[in-house]
Amino acid sequence: MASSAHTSPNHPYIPSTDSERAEMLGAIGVDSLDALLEDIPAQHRHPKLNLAAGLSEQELSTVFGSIAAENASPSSGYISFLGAGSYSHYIPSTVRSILQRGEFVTAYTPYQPEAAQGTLQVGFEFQTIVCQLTEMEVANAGMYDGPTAFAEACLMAARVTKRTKIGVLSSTDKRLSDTLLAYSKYQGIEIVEVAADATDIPDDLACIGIQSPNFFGEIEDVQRLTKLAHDNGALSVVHVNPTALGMFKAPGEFDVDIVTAEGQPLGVPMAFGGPYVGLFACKKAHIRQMPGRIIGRTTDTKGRTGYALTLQTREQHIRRERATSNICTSTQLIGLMVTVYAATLGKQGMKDLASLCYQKAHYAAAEINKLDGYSVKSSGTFFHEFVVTCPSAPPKINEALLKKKIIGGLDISDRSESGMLVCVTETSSKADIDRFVKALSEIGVSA
Amino acid sequence: MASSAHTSPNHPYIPSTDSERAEMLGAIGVDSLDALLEDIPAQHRHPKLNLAAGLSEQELSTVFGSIAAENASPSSGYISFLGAGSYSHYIPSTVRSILQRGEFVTAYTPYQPEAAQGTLQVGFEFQTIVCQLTEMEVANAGMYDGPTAFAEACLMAARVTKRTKIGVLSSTDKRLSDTLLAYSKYQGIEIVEVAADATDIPDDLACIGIQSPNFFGEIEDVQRLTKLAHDNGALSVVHVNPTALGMFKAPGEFDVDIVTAEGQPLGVPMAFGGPYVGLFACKKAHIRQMPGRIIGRTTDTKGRTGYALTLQTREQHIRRERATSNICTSTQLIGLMVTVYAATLGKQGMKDLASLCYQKAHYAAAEINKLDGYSVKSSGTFFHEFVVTCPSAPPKINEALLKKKIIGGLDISDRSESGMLVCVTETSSKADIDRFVKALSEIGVSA
Amino acid sequence: MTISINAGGVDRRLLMDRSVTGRKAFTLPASDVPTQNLPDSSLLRDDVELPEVSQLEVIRYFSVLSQLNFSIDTNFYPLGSCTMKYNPKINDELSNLPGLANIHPLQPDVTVQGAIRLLKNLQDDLGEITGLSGVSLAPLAGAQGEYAGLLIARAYHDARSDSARTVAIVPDSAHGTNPASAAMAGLEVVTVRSDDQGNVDVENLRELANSNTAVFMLTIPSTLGLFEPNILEITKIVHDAGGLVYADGANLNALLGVVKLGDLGVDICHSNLHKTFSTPHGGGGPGSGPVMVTNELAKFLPKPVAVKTDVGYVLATPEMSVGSINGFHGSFSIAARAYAYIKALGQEGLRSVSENAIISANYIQAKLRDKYDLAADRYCMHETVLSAARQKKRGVAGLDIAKRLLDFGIHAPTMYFPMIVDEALMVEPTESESKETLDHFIAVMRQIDDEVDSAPELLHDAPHDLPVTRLDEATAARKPVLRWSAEV
Amino acid sequence: MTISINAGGVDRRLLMDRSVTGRKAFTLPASDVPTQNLPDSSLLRDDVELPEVSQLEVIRYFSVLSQLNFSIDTNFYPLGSCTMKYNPKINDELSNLPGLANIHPLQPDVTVQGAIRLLKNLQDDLGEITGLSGVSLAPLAGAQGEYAGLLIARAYHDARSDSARTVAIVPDSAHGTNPASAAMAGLEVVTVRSDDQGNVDVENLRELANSNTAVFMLTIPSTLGLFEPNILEITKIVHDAGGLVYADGANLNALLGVVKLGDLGVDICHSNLHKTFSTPHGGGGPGSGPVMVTNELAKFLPKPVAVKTDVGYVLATPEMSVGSINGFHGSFSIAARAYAYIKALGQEGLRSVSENAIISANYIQAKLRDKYDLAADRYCMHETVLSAARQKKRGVAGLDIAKRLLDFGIHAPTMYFPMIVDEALMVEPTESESKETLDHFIAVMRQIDDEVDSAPELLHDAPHDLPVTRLDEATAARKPVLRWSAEV
Ligand SMILES: Cc1ncc(COP(=O)(O)O)c(C=O)c1O
Ligand SMILES: Cc1ncc(COP(=O)(O)O)c(C=O)c1O
Repeated sequence: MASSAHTSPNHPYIPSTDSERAEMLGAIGVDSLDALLEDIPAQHRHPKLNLAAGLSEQELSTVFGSIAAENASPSSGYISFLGAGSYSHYIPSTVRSILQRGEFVTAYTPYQPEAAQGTLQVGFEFQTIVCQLTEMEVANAGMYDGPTAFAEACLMAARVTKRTKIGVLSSTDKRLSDTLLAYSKYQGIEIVEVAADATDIPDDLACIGIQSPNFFGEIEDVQRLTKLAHDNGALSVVHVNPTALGMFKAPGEFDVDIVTAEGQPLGVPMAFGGPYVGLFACKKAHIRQMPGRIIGRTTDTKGRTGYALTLQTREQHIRRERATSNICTSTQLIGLMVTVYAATLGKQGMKDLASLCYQKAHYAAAEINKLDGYSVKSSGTFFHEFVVTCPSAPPKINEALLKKKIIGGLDISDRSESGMLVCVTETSSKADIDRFVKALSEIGVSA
Repeated sequence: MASSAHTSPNHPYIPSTDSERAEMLGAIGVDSLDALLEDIPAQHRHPKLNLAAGLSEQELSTVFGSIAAENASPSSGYISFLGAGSYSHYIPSTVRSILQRGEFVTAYTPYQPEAAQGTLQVGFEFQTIVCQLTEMEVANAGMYDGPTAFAEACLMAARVTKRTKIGVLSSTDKRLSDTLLAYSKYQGIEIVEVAADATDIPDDLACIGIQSPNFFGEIEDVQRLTKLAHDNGALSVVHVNPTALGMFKAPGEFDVDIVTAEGQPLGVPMAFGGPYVGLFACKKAHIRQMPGRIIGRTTDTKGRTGYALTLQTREQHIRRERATSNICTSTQLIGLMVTVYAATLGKQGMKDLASLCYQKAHYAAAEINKLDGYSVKSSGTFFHEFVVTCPSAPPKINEALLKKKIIGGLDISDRSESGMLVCVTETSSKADIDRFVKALSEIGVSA
Repeated sequence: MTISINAGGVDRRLLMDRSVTGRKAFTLPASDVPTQNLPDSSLLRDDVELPEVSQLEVIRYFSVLSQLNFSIDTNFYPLGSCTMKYNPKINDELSNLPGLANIHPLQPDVTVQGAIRLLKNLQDDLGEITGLSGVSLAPLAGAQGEYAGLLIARAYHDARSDSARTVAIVPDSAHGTNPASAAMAGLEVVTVRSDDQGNVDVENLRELANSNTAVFMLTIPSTLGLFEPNILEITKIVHDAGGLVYADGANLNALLGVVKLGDLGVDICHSNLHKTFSTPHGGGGPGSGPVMVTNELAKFLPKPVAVKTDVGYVLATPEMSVGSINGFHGSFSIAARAYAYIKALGQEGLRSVSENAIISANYIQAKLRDKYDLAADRYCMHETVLSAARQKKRGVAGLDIAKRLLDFGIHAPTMYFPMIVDEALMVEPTESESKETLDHFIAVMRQIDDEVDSAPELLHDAPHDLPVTRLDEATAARKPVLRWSAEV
Repeated sequence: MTISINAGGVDRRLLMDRSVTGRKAFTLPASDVPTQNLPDSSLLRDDVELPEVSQLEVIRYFSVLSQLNFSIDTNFYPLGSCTMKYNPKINDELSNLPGLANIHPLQPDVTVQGAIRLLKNLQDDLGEITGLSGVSLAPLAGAQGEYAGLLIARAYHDARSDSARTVAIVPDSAHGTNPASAAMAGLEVVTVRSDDQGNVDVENLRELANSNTAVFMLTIPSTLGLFEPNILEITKIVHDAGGLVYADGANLNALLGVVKLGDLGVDICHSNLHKTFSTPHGGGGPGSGPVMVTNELAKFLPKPVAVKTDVGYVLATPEMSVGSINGFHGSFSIAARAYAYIKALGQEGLRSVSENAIISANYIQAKLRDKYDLAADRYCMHETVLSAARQKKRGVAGLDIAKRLLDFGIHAPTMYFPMIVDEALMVEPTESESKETLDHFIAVMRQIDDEVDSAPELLHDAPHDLPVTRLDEATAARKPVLRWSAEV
């Protein structure tokens, strides 16, 4: 029960030594730590913590080495064809290099702009890049991830239109609609499904939420659906894949009101699902209903350009229960990765990348489509993901693939019969694709 | 033959575009690059370069991935007991973290001290740390590596004593004496061997060069040998292992004149042999005969403390053919690694590290000594390296070990019959050692 | 502290201002597959307007920008409520191991046993530390942890058909995310007063707690850096009224091994891994805000929860889960860092963290109390809330003091929060700063107090030597410029 | 360009000044083996006096120090003869792959096939680029490459029993390492004059070359940034006298795909991987200075040389090798970076490097020649040597101009070298800087020339805003303080 403050061995993360602690306690005017803890019910003070003893850094590295070794990844010889919201892309060295700069990594949210111009200017660049990719007027400095960005966009549409019914296209990833559900559950919002080929929607919708490329990898007719929404007084909320924007028309061209995206494909490791960053852009008219942090350009008392958080009156720390969102800590550092990524690839790189993904995925689809028993189910144009209808249950096929060190596509038989959602990016070589196709053909109906 | 300056596709490392190049050529007043190359014999201009086409970063990563995969290392499951001048030690994260700072990595030699106080202050810290480890009065900012430091130390002894015969202890690593040979070959220097138990040396020696722990891992009687040298008007040059200095008496305690060491054990990856850094310290009296860069403390015009290269009149860029060494580019960045390493381990860490190496090596030696056919050949005190006399030819044993993913000790049968030089550091767990011992016992005479 | 190495100021032009047609920083590999047909050209885009710069320009631009920041790695950063402690470098490294960074969130469980095991172990450790054994690592930040916790509270009441409970009682000292999260959860926010000691006004609470009470949200220690002495009574009042007690654990850095929230009657809490557990703040995220609940509430946790079964580790969805609050499984690589932190410190080390954090904060408080008012005149926990009320009377605002600190290479404390304290300056030194650094801060704060009288203009115009002086935030908000454009 | 974020200056105290007994930044694992007997205590040391600081202090101390440097990553750095070009980040990464960083130099060849293959491929590429196919990567820097090359020259003459050749002829414009290396190789240094065009005075050379001539050391392009127009005549003169031609290839950045040294009659050369081949300078090393020789001389190369055999790649010792010039196999991880650089650029890219380097240097020269004298009034190669003679007459030295540049965030050119040029300022922009950066430099240099008349004190007192003003180097050398001590 006794305090260990005076006797604990020094730890590399804790500089104070026994004698310094004693000196400080003396200055405080107490002779033990416990004197400072009197507000804490005595019977609950200093509970036993059933945790292991601390490890040295070398031991810690060994522990993590084993953990990492229990996972199958490219470095352990696996190839993978999973997508569905998280994508394998080559990350340029510039991204990792800049990400190592402690001045970015270990700073807080830029509440003191004079001491955070680095973070702020990068955030402004991020907003610019999001606008450029989407061709939208304004963007915020990032959301938690793609699905929360989509959910908040739909809620924002409800605020803007003052309507409480949200339409979501039926071809949308369940991860988007599920998050929307969890985000809207107690806000009196009703969510309705809208068919992709709908020509008619209820006239009380706040928005149509559209994913394009959709969950199945296909490009939706955003232009038509946006017009349909607008004709019915609803907004159009479009969730895009930013890599596809290197090739396909941007939502901004179609008068879309709010655009969201998962930023992960832009230079962020898959990392078992996070952290990622949600991209969020909208029309300038709706700016004051935007959730999230926003960085603005201004001048200092000497007339020099500088950047600062702005429109903070939307935010929780000022507006509290009437804020546009509860977001506080967001995803600034992931935004940095996206920014460095986009700056590195640049105009030509984003174009080349999208083209490469498209070419490889279409090659893979064509080869798989030739196989007995397999067919590619595609009604329109897909980008780098497509649905394969398999000759037997996708989980069985995946199990067989795994034995060959291949992580197959996602089992989506709940949404498409015997369906497997396959993704191919620039990180798959032709040899990888051929290996996958060969394995599929060997497995075939036998799985 | 035509210049490709105007048509080459842009490369990420080269910013100028075709139109910028044209503009610059215009400003220069020529209409093609070739006009600038007229001094070059025309028949030899623009030769064919038989090299492959450039690779994208992603392709380059793949190429290097294959190269790295062809090497056996701990990450491919191998354990190793090699030492003999390059040592496996755990490198703290602080070292790698600081080493990523571009301001250190991409700066030049600090010729403009006002713009290089970072590099310079680190160098001053490095000199301090070398002095502290060795207990010597002064140190330079680093040499190419341990062997060149040793060679230059012996040559310095010749300059100081104005003698031309250099004695080297017979227990010294051939890598030291070979380098000394290559360094002294045309300088009228004669190298003679001195027995470790010599009680008498020629009276015209410039120095006795001593390695301690010696090539066989044992501590030499530096005190006695130094006295012997001094009694004969020679200097004592001692090459140490800096890790051992966490435990064993420092050469400074024995009135040694010049101390050198391979700095690699202090936080520098083995990296197949380099780059490393040579540590070099000596008595203050000999300071103006020291080779290499030296950093000194001084003040600026406002009285503030600052650091600058000093005693440059010893150096090639001033003294030219009369310089104390030809060193120009040295090993500043490796010196940074050593400095961060020593600062991280600190007083207690260096002590604990030496003790851990000692304990593990002695455990391994004791276990091996128990095996049939193997014996540890040790006359005195060893630190973390020792000689095992094997029951069959060490290369045969090593070949058998390799099949078990064990890289055995160094074959030194040329210097010790059936001898294998084994090194054990803190990076070997007891399990690794036991695996090694078990493998040796299984191999035994059968190899 | 760092210093200028350039006159004439930094070149603040944006990437687009530096862009030159045809320049590039990267090349994609050529395609190695046969050429495929392109889709209808009406779908295709001409060009994406993005910067065209060289690779060196990318590196130099961002490297130079980074130097304009204060950060833990370069500055003392006593920002209250934010726990700006040392972010161990090894944790960044380990979380970037290829076997952790390059795994897809939808890989079959058998291929990610290490990853799920890590999550399970971290859940267990957080459960042990807080005394609340149901843990989900899904929330992506503290605010999302709050929201998840409130969803759980609502689901709990719903499951008991007690759905009329639509009120969240929140102290006036609460962080803004508390009421904002409550509103998202469809709860009406009712404020409970703090008393003059900074404690919850128990009588006021007693009046407010009733059959409408869904949850009482308490920050422990409070945003005043104080431990609530009536905590046991408070949790009883709420429970007696049928409500649940939610603890905002953003300040958990004070409590490791000192007290367990679960022992105090807390039902639900969140913790910020990016505060107490040392994961880097990144200039504003990413974070991770795990939610911890009692055993009874565990079935409502958001998905996924890592579970150990006979066939190995799996990611499971709790029986009555409140669902998916984001795309995948939370901030995995942040969780990995936090796990590394806990393993490195162990039980002894974690306790030492809190003890030292508490001593450091009280030391600063003791050494400054003659010059600055205290929000509450008692021992604090891991942070002390000063008030610049006295200085304000002498003509200098808390803001001026905060800005002046920047001139000394010290980041400003949290200003004007909690809102109930006049001219609040919330100082959290953390355990990872040395006594020497604290003494330096104390000396500077005392000097600044002198300057209030001797050189007030130094404070009014501060900061002086930073990349910018004070910014015109009003114009920024009135005429927002939020992106580069050719004209700006 | 970076800027101050702190008033009051940087805390320049050394680590030992920050040391507190008992503090630590690292813990070693506990021993897992049975306790062993310690040696005789007379051998043992009490304590090593080393800093005792926390881990955060280590990170903060060095991070802040780093910001005091100019570097390629943060500044334009036109330091002549040093080729301060972009150091690609990918090269650092690749050279740190565990399979390259964690291999022991004495591992059996079969376990390091990748590493030896890399060395062999790099040897081949360097041979192709220079037209000299015998390559050893052993030398650890340019100066060691020179020394190795001179050893080879001596070994060659010795092998022919022509040992009376003990003279190295060296131009007056040569870098200091040339005569210093020659002296180490026991050669007498005889200087050949440069003519008024900056070329080797051919007649003077003809007089000096004779049966004592071991080697003629020529820097190509010269340290004046000029290509020697009489190169074919020169190599013939030396060969006719029975000597060998050594080319200092530190300036190879001008010649990639432009001309091969071997084609010009060069017998031996070295190249600095840390210049032309983009490996980082590291604040003064590590470097790598491969030596390249004709086929005939290959048997004398220092060991080791990577060779491909039937049984795989091996490290071999050439037949008549001059021996071991250092501990192991040279700077392996620097070689790895250089190899990555060559692979990334390929034949087209490498040629483009030199072409662009040449254009950039000539552009600067053309834009400054009306304000600054030129060392030689002709087109330069990859660098231009200006002279501040005109400014000197107006009261301002080359040094002042160099220091003033620092105020603009531009690193100074190489000053007072080559020695034969009055007030030399040697400017090497490299191919990796944009035209925009060159234009900025040009504008600043022109402004400085204005300041010579309008504000000379700005130049005399420069730099103004760096961490220190000019340092008292005389006292530093007279009373050297080379290490921390309790008193200093
Ligand atoms: C007391 C308190 N609660 C909640 C939060 C919100 O946490 P987050 O920023 O991770 O959303 C914070 C963060 O500043 C806080 O200080
Ligand atoms: C022309 C010339 N030769 C030789 C050298 C020596 O190379 P290093 O510094 O790598 O020893 C240099 C380096 O500055 C140089 O510029």
